[in-house]
Amino acid sequence: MPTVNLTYREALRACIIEEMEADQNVFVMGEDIGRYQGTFRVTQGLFDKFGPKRIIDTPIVEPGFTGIAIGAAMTGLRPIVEMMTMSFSILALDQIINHAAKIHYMTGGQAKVPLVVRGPGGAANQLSAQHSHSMEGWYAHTPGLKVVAPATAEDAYGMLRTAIHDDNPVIFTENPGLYGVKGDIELNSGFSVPFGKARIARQGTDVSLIAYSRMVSVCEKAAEELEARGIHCEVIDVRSLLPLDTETIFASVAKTHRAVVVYEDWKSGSFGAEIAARIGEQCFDELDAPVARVGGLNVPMPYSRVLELECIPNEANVIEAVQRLN
Amino acid sequence: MPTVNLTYREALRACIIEEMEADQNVFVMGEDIGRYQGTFRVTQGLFDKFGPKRIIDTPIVEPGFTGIAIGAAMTGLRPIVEMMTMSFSILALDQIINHAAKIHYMTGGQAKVPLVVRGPGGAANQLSAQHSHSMEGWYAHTPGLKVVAPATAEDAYGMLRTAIHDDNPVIFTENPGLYGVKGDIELNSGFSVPFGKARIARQGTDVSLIAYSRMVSVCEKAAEELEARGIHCEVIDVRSLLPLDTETIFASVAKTHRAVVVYEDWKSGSFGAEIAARIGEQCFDELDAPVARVGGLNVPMPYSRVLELECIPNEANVIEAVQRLN
Amino acid sequence: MKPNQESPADLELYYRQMVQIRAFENRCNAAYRAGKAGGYLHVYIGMEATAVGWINSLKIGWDYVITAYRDHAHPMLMGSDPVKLMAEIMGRKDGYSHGKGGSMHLYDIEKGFFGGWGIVGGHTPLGAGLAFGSKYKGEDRVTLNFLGDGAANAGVFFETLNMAALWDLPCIFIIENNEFAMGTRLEYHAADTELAKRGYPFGMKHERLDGMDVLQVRQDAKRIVDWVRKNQKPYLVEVMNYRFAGHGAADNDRQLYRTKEEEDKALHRDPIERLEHYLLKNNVMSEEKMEAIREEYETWADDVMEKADASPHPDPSEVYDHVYTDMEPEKGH
Amino acid sequence: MKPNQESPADLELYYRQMVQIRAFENRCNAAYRAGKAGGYLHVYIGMEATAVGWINSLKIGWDYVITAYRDHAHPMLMGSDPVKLMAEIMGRKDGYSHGKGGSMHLYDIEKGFFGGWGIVGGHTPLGAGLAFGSKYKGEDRVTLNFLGDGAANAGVFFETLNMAALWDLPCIFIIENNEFAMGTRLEYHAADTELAKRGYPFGMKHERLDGMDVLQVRQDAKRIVDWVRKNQKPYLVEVMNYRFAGHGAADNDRQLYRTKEEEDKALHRDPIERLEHYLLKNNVMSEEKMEAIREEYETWADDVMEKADASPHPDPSEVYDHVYTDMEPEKGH
Ligand SMILES: Cc1ncc(C[n+]2csc(CCOP(=O)(O)OP(=O)(O)O)c2C)c(N)n1
Ligand SMILES: Cc1ncc(C[n+]2csc(CCOP(=O)(O)OP(=O)(O)O)c2C)c(N)n1
Ligand SMILES: [Mg+2]
Ligand SMILES: [Mg+2]
Repeated sequence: MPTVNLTYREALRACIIEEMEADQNVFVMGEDIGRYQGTFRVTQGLFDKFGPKRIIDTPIVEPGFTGIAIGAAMTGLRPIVEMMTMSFSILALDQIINHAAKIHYMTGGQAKVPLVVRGPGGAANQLSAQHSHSMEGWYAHTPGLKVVAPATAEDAYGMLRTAIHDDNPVIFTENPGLYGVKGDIELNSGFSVPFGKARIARQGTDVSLIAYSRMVSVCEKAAEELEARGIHCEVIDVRSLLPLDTETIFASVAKTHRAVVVYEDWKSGSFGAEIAARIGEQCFDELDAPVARVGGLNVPMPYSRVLELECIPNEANVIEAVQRLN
Repeated sequence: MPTVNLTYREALRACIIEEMEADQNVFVMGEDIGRYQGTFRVTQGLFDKFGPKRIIDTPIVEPGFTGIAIGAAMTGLRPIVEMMTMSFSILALDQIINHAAKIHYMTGGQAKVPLVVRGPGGAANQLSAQHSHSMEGWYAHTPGLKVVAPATAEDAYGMLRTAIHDDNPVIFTENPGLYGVKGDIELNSGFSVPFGKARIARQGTDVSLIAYSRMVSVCEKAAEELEARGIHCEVIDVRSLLPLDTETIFASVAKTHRAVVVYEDWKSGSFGAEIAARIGEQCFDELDAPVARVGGLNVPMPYSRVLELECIPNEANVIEAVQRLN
Repeated sequence: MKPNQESPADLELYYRQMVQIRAFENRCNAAYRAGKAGGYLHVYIGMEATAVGWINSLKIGWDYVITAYRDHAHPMLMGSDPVKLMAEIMGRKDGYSHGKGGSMHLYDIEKGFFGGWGIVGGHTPLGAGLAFGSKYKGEDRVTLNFLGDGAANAGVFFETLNMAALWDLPCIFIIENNEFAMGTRLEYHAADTELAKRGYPFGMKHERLDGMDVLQVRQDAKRIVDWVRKNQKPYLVEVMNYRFAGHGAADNDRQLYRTKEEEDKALHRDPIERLEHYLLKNNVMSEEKMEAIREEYETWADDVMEKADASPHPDPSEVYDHVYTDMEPEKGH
Repeated sequence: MKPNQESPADLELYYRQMVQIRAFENRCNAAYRAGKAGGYLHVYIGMEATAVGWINSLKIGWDYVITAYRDHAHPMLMGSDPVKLMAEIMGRKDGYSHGKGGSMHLYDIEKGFFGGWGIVGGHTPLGAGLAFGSKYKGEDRVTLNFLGDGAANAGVFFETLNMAALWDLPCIFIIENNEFAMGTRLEYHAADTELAKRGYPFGMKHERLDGMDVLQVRQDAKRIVDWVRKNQKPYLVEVMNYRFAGHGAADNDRQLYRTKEEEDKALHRDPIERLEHYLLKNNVMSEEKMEAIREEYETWADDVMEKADASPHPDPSEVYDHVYTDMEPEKGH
C-alpha cells in the first residue's frame, strides 16, 4: 500500500471514496457538495466519480434532508450527511437528537441508524456570530450519539472509516482550520481508528493539556514553548468525546497531577466542563492544583478579526493557564 | 396587599395577568394556550380575559412562532412564548440561540429582544424519549440568554416578573412536577426576584447540595433524612443558571467543604458539570472531597414507569452520593 | 356509498378490521383509566376507515408505513401482534420495544411499520427517507407517510414535500384532516383549510379525499398506491375524517374546543356504522352476523388485554439496553 | 420598458441609486480582495433594480425592511450612512455594529432596517414578527421581507407564510429569484421553479414579477405596498433577477455551476444599462450626464472607502459589550 502525504481534507475525501467503492449503500448528501464540489472542497471530484445518485445536492433545508438521511439509514443505507458548517446543524437538532439518537432505544433495538453527520465546526475566519458555532458539546451531551473530533489527517482518515462502519449515528466534527493540515496516509489499507481511545500527542510529566480538534495543535505549540521554560506538558488528544476515554485522561493526570482542559467552544457550559468535572471527581487525590480550563470567550462570535481573535483560545492563553497552576 | 396561597401554576398565571394589565405590550403566544386554556393550564382563563389579540393560539410550528415573537420583540413588544413542553423548543433553537441570543450583539446594541420563552422542562410521567428533555443546560451554555429555573411558587411568581421586565431573551423553565407546589404570594405587590442570586433553601454545615428546579425539593428531602443520620446538609437553590451566582455557591462550599450538584438532565455534559467544574477550580483548597454529581441517567427517557423512575434522580441517589463523600 | 367493487370476503375483512381497531382502542383507553398505561395515549376512534382503506392497498411485508403518535391501528393492519402492541402500550417487557416506546412509539420494523413518533411533523422526512431508501436500492416499494392536519403546518413537512418531488420519491403523504390539532380547530391553525393544496407549489399530485367511507377510501387508495408504485413519484392526499375522541386519553375537555352538537353530528359519519348500513342494504351481511363479529372482537380485545397484562414490567437493569447497538452508555446517576 | 409614469427627477433618482449601489458593491469586493473585509461578503450586483424599485415604494423611517446576508443595498436606500455601512463591512469601530456584525449583519434599526442575517430562511419569521409588532400597535407600517430562491425552501419560511396569512400580517415576502442558491441552480433545489406558487396553499396573494426593469419593479411595488398598507394583509412576490457576481466575494468558481455564455446572456439584462437605454431613448438624460453620474459615484465610493478605512479597529475590550443590555457575560478564557 502506498503511503501518501495528504491534507486533512484529502484524507477525508480518500476515505469517503474508498468506502463508497466498497459499499454501494454509502452515499453523501448535503448543500453544494456535488456540482459545486463542496464549500470546503472535501467532496471535490466525487460528483464526477459517483454521479447524482450517490452524491446528492440538497436544497438548503438541514432539518428535511437530515431527516431523509435518517429514514434512509433505517432501510439499511449508510448516509454521510455534510453540514456546510456544523453551525447549520442547529436547525437539524430535532432530527439528530430527538430522532436519530433515540431510534435504536425507542424501537427496543429493532431499528438502527448508521448515519454520519460531518462538517466544519467552530470558527473559521470572520464568519461572525451565526456561522462559528462549536456544536460538539451539545451532541456529546446526547446519549445515543457518538461524537468525534479528529485533530490530525491520519485520524480524520481513520475515524471517518470507523464512523461510516458504525451502526449508530456519529457526529464527526472538523475544525475548518484543520483542512490544510497534512499527514501520512496509507491508502486502501482499511486503516481505522477506534472510537473511545484518546491519543497521547505528546508525553510529559508536569501537566496534562487535554484537548480535541484544532486545540490539540494549539496545546502542542504551547507545550513546546513551555518546554523551553522547563515545564513538561503531556498533550492528550481526546479525539472521541462520546465515548470518552477517561482512562487515558485519568492516567495522564495521575502522572502529572495537573490538568488544563482546552477547547474552542464557549467556556461556560461546554463539554470541557464535563471533562474537568470528571477529572475533579475521579482524580481528586492526584491533583496538586485545580483543574483549569481554557475555552472560548462567552460571547457571540464577533466579526472583526481583532475581536474574533480575542475569542478563540491561543497558545498564550494555554501557557498562562499552565503558569497559573504552577 | 393580600397574601394568598397559590400553586406554582397559579403564581405564574397571576404574574402574567398583572404584567399584562400593567403593560399593553406584553402578550402570550403558544400552542393551545388560549381557547384550550393551556396543556398544563398555566394560561387558564387568560383568553377570556384578554382576548385573541393578546393570547394567541399558534399552529404547531415552534421555529416559526418563536421567530415571529423575536421580530415582535424587536419592535418593542414583550412576548411571552409558551413552549407546550420545553422539549419542543429544540425545534426553535436556531431562532433562540442563533437569533434571539445574538441580536443585541450583532446589532452592536441597536436592537433588544425582550422575550420570555417559558414552559415545562424535564420529565413528567411516562412521556417517553421525545417529550422529556431538560433543555436548560444547552441554553445556559449560550451567551446572550438568561436562563432561570425556579423551584418554588414564590420564585415562579417573582422571577417571571423579572423575566418579563428584562430586555434580554430569558429562558424560563418549569418542571412539570412543580406546578402543584404551593407558596404564599403577595399579589399586586410588584414582588420580584432578581436573576443571578441563589437561594439558601436550607442551612447546613457538612455538605452543600446544589440544585435547581424540582431537584431542590429532592435535595431538601434528602437533607432531612441525612439530618436524622447526623449529616447537616446545606441546600442551595441555584434558580438562576445564567447568570450564575457562584459567590453563594462558593461561600457554601467554603463552609461545608463538600459539594454535590444535583440535576435531572442527562448526567454527562450537562450544566451541572459546569457548576462542578467551577467549584473544583475555585474552591480547590476548600474541598475535603471530590465534587460529586447526581444527574439523570445517560439514556433516552424510556416509557415504562419502572425504567423512567430509574432515570430520574431521587432522594436515595442524593443520600448515597453524600454518603460516598463522608 | 360507492357501488361495490369488492368481494364479500373483502367487505367482511374491512368490517372486521374496523371493529377490531375500535375494540382495541377502547381497551387502550380503559387501560389508561386503570393506570395500566400512562403518558400520552391517542386513539384512532372514528378514523378507522382511513387506515383500513389505505393499508389494505399495500403489499404488506414489502411496503413501508410511518405515522405520528396516533399509531395503534396501522401496525395492527400490517399484521403486528396485538398482544405485543398492547404490551408496549402498557410498558411491558414483551412489547415491541420492551416498554421503552409506549403508545406513541410503536414499531414493527420487520413488517415495515416504522412508527410511532412524538414530534409533530418530525417523522415526515423520515418517511420520505424510507422512500428514498427503497428507490435507491431499485425496489418498487411504496411508503405511506401519515400526518395530521396540525402537522401539515410544520416547516420540515414542506421541506420534505419539495425534496420528495424534486427527487421523485415513491411516498404518499396522507394528511389525516380530523379537523383538530389537539384543542385547536383547523381554521385557527391553517390559513387555508384545504390542506391538499400544499402539494401544489411543488408540482406534486394532490387531492382531497373522503376518509369515512371505507369503500371510497379503498378505491382511492388502490388507485393512488398503484400509480405511485408504477411511476415512482410522490403524491399528496388530504383525507377528511374526524377525531371522535379527545386528543389523547387525558383530554377530558372537549367542550373547550367543540360543542356537543358538533360531535353528535360527526358521530353520524361513523365509518363503522356507515359500512354496516351498506352491508345490510346490499345483503352482504346480516345484523346478527355483524353483532357476532362485534362480540367476537370484544372478547378478543379482553383477551389481548389480559395477555398483555400478564407480561412483566421490564427489569430496571434493561434501562441501558439499546442506547447503542454496540456499547453501553456511561452508567449511573 | 413600461411607459414612463415617473417624473424625470424620480428617474434620475433610480439611476443614481443603482449606480451608487454598484459602485459601493464594487468597493466591497475590492476591500475583500485587499484583505480589508473578511468572512463572507455578498454583493448585490445585477439585482439593484429590485431593491431600488421596492424600497422607493416605502415610507422611509416608518416602514420596516429585513433581508438575508446580501444586505448592503437595502440600508443604503433607506438612508443609512454609507460610511458607517462600509466601516461595518470592514469590521471597524464606527460601523453600525461597531465591527461585531460585518457584511452579513448590517442593521440600522432607527431607519427601520432590521438586517442582515446569516441563516438561510431564518430571518423570515423575524420579518413577519416586525409586521406583527406594527399591527399589534395599530400602526400602518408595511414590512418588506426579502429572501432568496434558496431560502424559499426553508421550512420556517412556510410556517411563516401560514401564520402571516392566518393573522393577516402586513408583510410582503419578496423572493428574489436570482436563479442560484450559492452553487446550486434553481432547478436542482426547487421541485417547481415558479416560486410564487408558494403563496397559494395559504390563500395568500402571490405573483411572479420582473426584477430587472426598475420602472416595472417600481410600478408593481407601489401597487402592492399600497395594497398591503391599506388591507393590512400579507403578499408574496417572486421577483426574477440574476446574480451577476459569484455567490460571495470568495466564490471564484462560477464555471462550476454556469457557463460563460449563460452569464453573458444574463449581462444583457443589466438593470442599469436597461435604464440607460430608456433614459436615452426618451431623452430624459444624455449620455454625458449619465457618464458624469457614474463618475460622481466612483469618486464618492472611493471617498466612502477611504473614510471607512480611517475608522479604527475596535478595541479588544469591546468584545464583552452588547452581549446583554444590562450585564456582562462571564469573562475570560
Ligand atoms: C413539535 C411538537 N409540538 C407540540 C407537540 C404537542 N402535540 C402533540 S399532538 C399535537 C396536535 C397534533 O395535531 P394533528 O397533527 O392534527 O394530529 P392529530 O392529533 O389530530 O392526529 C400537539 C400540539 C408535539 N408533540 N410536537
Ligand atoms: C441554514 C443555512 N444553511 C446553509 C447556509 C450557507 N449558505 C449561505 S447563502 C446560501 C445560498 C442561499 O441562496 P439564496 O437563498 O438563493 O440567496 P442568494 O445568495 O441567491 O441571495 C447558502 C447555502 C446558511 N447560511 N444557512
Ligand atoms: Mg388533527
Ligand atoms: Mg438565489
